[in-house]
Amino acid sequence: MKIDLTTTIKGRKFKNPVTVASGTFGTTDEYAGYVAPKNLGAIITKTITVKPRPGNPMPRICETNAGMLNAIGLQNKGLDDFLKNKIPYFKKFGVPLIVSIAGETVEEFSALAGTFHGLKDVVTALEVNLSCPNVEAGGVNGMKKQERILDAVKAVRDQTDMLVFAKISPELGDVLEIAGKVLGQGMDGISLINTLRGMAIDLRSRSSRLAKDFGGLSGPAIKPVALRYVYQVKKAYQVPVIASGGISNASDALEFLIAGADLLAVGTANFVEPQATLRILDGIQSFMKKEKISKLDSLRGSYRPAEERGEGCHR
Amino acid sequence: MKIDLTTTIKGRKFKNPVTVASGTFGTTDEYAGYVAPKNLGAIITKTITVKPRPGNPMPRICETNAGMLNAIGLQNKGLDDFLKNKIPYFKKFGVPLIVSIAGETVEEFSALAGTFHGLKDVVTALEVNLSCPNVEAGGVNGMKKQERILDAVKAVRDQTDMLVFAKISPELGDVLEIAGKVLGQGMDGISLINTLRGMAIDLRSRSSRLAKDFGGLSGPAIKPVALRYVYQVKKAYQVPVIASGGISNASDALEFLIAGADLLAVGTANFVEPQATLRILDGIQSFMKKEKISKLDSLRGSYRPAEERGEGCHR
Amino acid sequence: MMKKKLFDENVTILENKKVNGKYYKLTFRSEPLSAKVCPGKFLQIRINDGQDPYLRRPFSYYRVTGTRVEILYEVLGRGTRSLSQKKKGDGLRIMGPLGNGFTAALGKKKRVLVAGGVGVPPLVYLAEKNPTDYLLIGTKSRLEVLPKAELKKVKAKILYSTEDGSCGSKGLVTALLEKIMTAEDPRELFIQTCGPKRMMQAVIALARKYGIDGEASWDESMACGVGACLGCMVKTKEGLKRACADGPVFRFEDLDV
Amino acid sequence: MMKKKLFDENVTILENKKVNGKYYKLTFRSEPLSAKVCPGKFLQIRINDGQDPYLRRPFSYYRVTGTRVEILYEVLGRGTRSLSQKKKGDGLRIMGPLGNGFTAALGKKKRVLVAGGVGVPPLVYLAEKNPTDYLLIGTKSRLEVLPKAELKKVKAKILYSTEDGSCGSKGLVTALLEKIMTAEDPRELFIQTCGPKRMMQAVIALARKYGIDGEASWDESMACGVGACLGCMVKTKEGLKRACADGPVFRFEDLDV
Ligand SMILES: Cc1cc2nc3c(=O)[nH]c(=O)nc-3n(C[C@H](O)[C@H](O)[C@H](O)COP(=O)(O)OP(=O)(O)OC[C@H]3O[C@@H](n4cnc5c(N)ncnc54)[C@H](O)[C@@H]3O)c2cc1C
Ligand SMILES: Cc1cc2nc3c(=O)[nH]c(=O)nc-3n(C[C@H](O)[C@H](O)[C@H](O)COP(=O)(O)OP(=O)(O)OC[C@H]3O[C@@H](n4cnc5c(N)ncnc54)[C@H](O)[C@@H]3O)c2cc1C
Ligand SMILES: Cc1cc2nc3c(=O)[nH]c(=O)nc-3n(C[C@H](O)[C@H](O)[C@H](O)COP(=O)(O)O)c2cc1C
Ligand SMILES: Cc1cc2nc3c(=O)[nH]c(=O)nc-3n(C[C@H](O)[C@H](O)[C@H](O)COP(=O)(O)O)c2cc1C
Ligand code: FES
Ligand code: FES
Repeated sequence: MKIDLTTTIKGRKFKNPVTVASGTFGTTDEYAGYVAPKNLGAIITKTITVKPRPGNPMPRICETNAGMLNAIGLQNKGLDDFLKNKIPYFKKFGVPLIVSIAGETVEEFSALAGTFHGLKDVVTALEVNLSCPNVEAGGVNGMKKQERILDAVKAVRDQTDMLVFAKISPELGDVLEIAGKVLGQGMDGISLINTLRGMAIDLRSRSSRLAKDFGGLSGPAIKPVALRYVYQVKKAYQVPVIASGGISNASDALEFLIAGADLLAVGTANFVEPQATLRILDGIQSFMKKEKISKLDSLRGSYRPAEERGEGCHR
Repeated sequence: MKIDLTTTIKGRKFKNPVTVASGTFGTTDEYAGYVAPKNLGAIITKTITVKPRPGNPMPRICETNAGMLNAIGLQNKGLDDFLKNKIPYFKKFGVPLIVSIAGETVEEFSALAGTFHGLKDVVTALEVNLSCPNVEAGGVNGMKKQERILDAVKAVRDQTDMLVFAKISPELGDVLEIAGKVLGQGMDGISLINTLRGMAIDLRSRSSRLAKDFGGLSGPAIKPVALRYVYQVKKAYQVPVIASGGISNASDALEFLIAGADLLAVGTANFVEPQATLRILDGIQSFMKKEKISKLDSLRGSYRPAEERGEGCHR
Repeated sequence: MMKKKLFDENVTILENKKVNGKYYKLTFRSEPLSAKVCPGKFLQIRINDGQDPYLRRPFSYYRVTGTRVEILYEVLGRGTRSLSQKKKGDGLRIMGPLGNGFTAALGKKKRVLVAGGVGVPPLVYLAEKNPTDYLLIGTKSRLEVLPKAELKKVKAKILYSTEDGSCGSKGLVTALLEKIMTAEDPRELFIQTCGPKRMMQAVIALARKYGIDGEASWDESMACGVGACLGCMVKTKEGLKRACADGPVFRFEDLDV
Repeated sequence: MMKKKLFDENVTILENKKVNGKYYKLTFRSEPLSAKVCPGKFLQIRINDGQDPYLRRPFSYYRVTGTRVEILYEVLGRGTRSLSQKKKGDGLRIMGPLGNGFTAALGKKKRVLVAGGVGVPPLVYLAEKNPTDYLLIGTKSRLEVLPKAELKKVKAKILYSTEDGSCGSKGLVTALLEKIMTAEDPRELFIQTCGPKRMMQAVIALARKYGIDGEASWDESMACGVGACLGCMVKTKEGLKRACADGPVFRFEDLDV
């Protein structure tokens, strides 16, 4: 049986739905010894900012129950370095490249979008990281935060007709409301759920186990929350969705597909299993064979709401 | 060395800070074979509603990564049964009793608060469960939801001068904002974080593993998120806080204490280790001995913010 | 009502071995967990310290000899897979004895046991301990049939049905059951059943048709196992009851399933 | 730059035994994980399938003989506790060889190794493989001192310092080091160190004072181990570098710690 994993998003074809979440697959060839990039459906880059960012002090990571906290602080070498050193590298692959961008100001969002618009031959889509420190800076109230988010996505949309995903997290506010608003500003799709803000305390020092008080919680622990938001957003708006949040194995990936995810972004799991993406791909195919499903599109979004299923015995 | 675990909340004394989270310790004597209630600092009851509630259809629970989803649906036999059959049972213990209440209408919140006001000899405090299905019913927008919450807590406050905690969860909206508002309505303290809404899909049936599409995520998985909110609320408002969310062992409990929690409500962990509360108590005491801390109050809230700690080597 | 004493014990595995294509048998010794036990009661096993899996898993008593306790289990998921990898000498933490077992004394009635899947262990135990006329076991194929040695203490007539016909009669176990119901005087029979829900529903339907009384061990996924979480509810004529604390064994006439 | 081939192998534990009050030694065989190895390189071990612990844990190569690989580890938390419970025959999944090791050839310089805590294993390995003049080991007490058998291939002069004076000189290992620095011609020494950060900082400070060059294996907690997560950064004069991919071994002169 031939299995067709092709995933089409607004006319762009992806050979399969498995990609890597921003910031979890290195900046160039860190995983090249484990995964040939051409096997992936797409690659999402670490978030790029206009200026280089040194990131946060150490420690930046710590393990928690079935997950980890990170406070990397968007460390990256900035746009110029990316254009000079990374773009030529990615160009070679022939894999759809999704560039994650974040600005500290509306002008920076504009500049980033404008720049990548000029690189449409290499860059398939943009993912606008709206959870960057400035956008959700402390002390900003809910309304202000939303305004900034909308200004940012508008600035991006004004610069380019590329495929653009807004990456939002529950930390920004009501996910469904924000998703609706950014879609209203012309975003093509939503990327969910980034990380949840969490904390871990070292008992001896009575202080954070990170150099910041809080970090972003990722990994299997957040999977049920991510799955729920992916399903809710997909159901409410029927737009393309990039899912991330604890996708670690094929069965996780299949849950997100059934909930409607278009692309499956594997994040923290890469650290644990460098070949997680490939195993997930294999596992999706085995499942489809077993269930005699030849096209991924017949599986995607096949979730049956509980109320339609009726009561009774589920085993 | 004598260890003093006494925890005082607005003049009421609790012999120690360890209690059980609403809905996780049965309705009367389910754990009596494992834990003598008199050893606990307090007991928080399963949420009581005016009318009996049958709860949701089955399946109601499923395991997820380092946690579980539940959709029990506030099953309880209602106020009359509680007064008749449970109150006499709890009366015997001489352990502070915190009754969790939820109404479907403002009138019900009033009625519940009024009734327990008359039972001040048995009931030490109320916990107002604001995450009950009606208060956060679907289709209600953010503003409306907040209005309902505030109406509910106001109704309770109008009926009684007892110690009252509002139990809020991140699902209700911005936790800090809501906490501020319910405190503004005269709540004495905040109980955090209840569960996070999550989802789990059965691959074979392409449907929820529960009889509802979503369930509440509890257990170790949510601990980092709970800890962060407890710390934030405590820092912002310096009010009494009941913490719940993944407290499974002494080290978890100590993290919450350091973050400032007044009472530590052990939830899902009871199911896994019926004597979890007792072990946590033991562990807190051992830690205090080791660290030569004789009074719990010198540990509580001793968190050192990352920026005050300065950079450098933390090992 | 005096609260029964419940235990939560650290035990050491004496043996954990594969008994056929599907089942493993786990053996340990424990004084408290072997006292006041009867078929249908169960244990809650903490398979690993830590959180993977996090919740305990319920397993029926399969056999108790002195202080020696045996559990028979099928590898179905994360928990049972991990359990199957345990070795002699490894530790487990186990709560028990939990729940209410099957009725032992049936007076003059003939005991007919109908078992399927993970419902086999408690019924084999029941058949070993009490005079039993029939033990019907339904499986997918002969792979899941228990080795003779495991059944040597059972005096009952043992009948198999397999879905693929590779052992005993081909088809569902309820076909076997109906034959017995028609061959014997229904008023003299008492059925006790444990297995997949669909099987038990079919058994109960047949029993109602022939006016036969009986009991089913209605196993639901559990969290606490002691009646605290309200996660394991069973529909009965008196409303929802907790499988773990009010059951798992219920009279057919009480069930509304 | 050609990307090095990295491996992620399923290995079977040959031995996992306690060697003293603090350390365990784990042995396995692997062709790919034993090739192109040098002291200072490390492995990322997936201790359990599943999620407890979830992230891998980094461990230095302690000894490689043919395809036989040894790891020496201290039980500090969740991961190492679980590792210590593994038995012969159990499986592990291991990534490696990772990182950049210590400089082997020092020309005419005398090699002085300063080890503490979990920094002991790579330096013992280094001393076994290369001419070494001094191996200084600082521990809390004699409990943590390695048994003689583990050090029999080390030709260097081994000096101990313990905080409680129960073995070797009492105090910190840097006191020993300073004695050597004053006894020998500093320009002829080359220091290689691995251990607690405070110890390495003190070693580097002393080296600067005496104008001695050297290398430190700057071990940070790691997630990916391959340079992808930016979780293990080390301050260097050229900015932040990744311990796992750019180190863990750095020249003293490059470090800004
Ligand atoms: C009172 C009681 C007694 C039991 N006695 C036994 C016994 O003696 N031997 C035995 O092998 N099993 C028994 N079970 C079932 C056993 O508890 C489950 O098979 C086990 O919990 C599965 O855990 P897991 O982590 O391996 O699978 P999970 O990952 O939790 O689930 C894997 C698969 O197993 C199925 N499953 C889960 N729970 C049950 C269940 N209760 N019944 C049937 N299928 C289930 C799930 O639907 C899923 O498809 C009993 C259950 C109960 C409630
Ligand atoms: C490159 C590298 C090589 C290493 N080589 C070895 C080795 O050969 N043998 C060995 O025993 N250990 C070695 N370590 C340290 C080892 O990785 C940690 O001890 C281990 O990860 C702790 O895991 P855990 O789950 O047991 O403890 P956790 O629960 O993760 O932590 C428990 C305690 O251990 C401390 N700890 C965690 N990581 C480190 C670390 N990197 N250094 C010191 N303390 C730490 C924590 O601060 C905490 O107090 C190495 C670390 C690195 C980065
Ligand atoms: C170490 C680390 C770095 C991350 N960096 C970024 C980033 O630069 N930009 C971004 O949008 N998300 C970033 N994320 C979030 C991930 O892309 C992903 O959305 C999130 O981790 C949830 O997926 P997971 O649970 O599979 O890891 C990072 C996550 C981790 C763990
Ligand atoms: C089975 C179950 C039932 C619960 N019932 C209630 C309830 O009736 N009222 C309530 O306020 N919280 C209820 N909760 C939430 C807990 O009180 C607690 O806040 C939450 O589970 C987080 O803590 P934990 O992670 O320790 O379980 C319930 C949780 C579980 C798991
Ligand atoms: S399993 Fe908790 S009530 Fe039955
Ligand atoms: S551990 Fe991920 S970059 Fe070093």
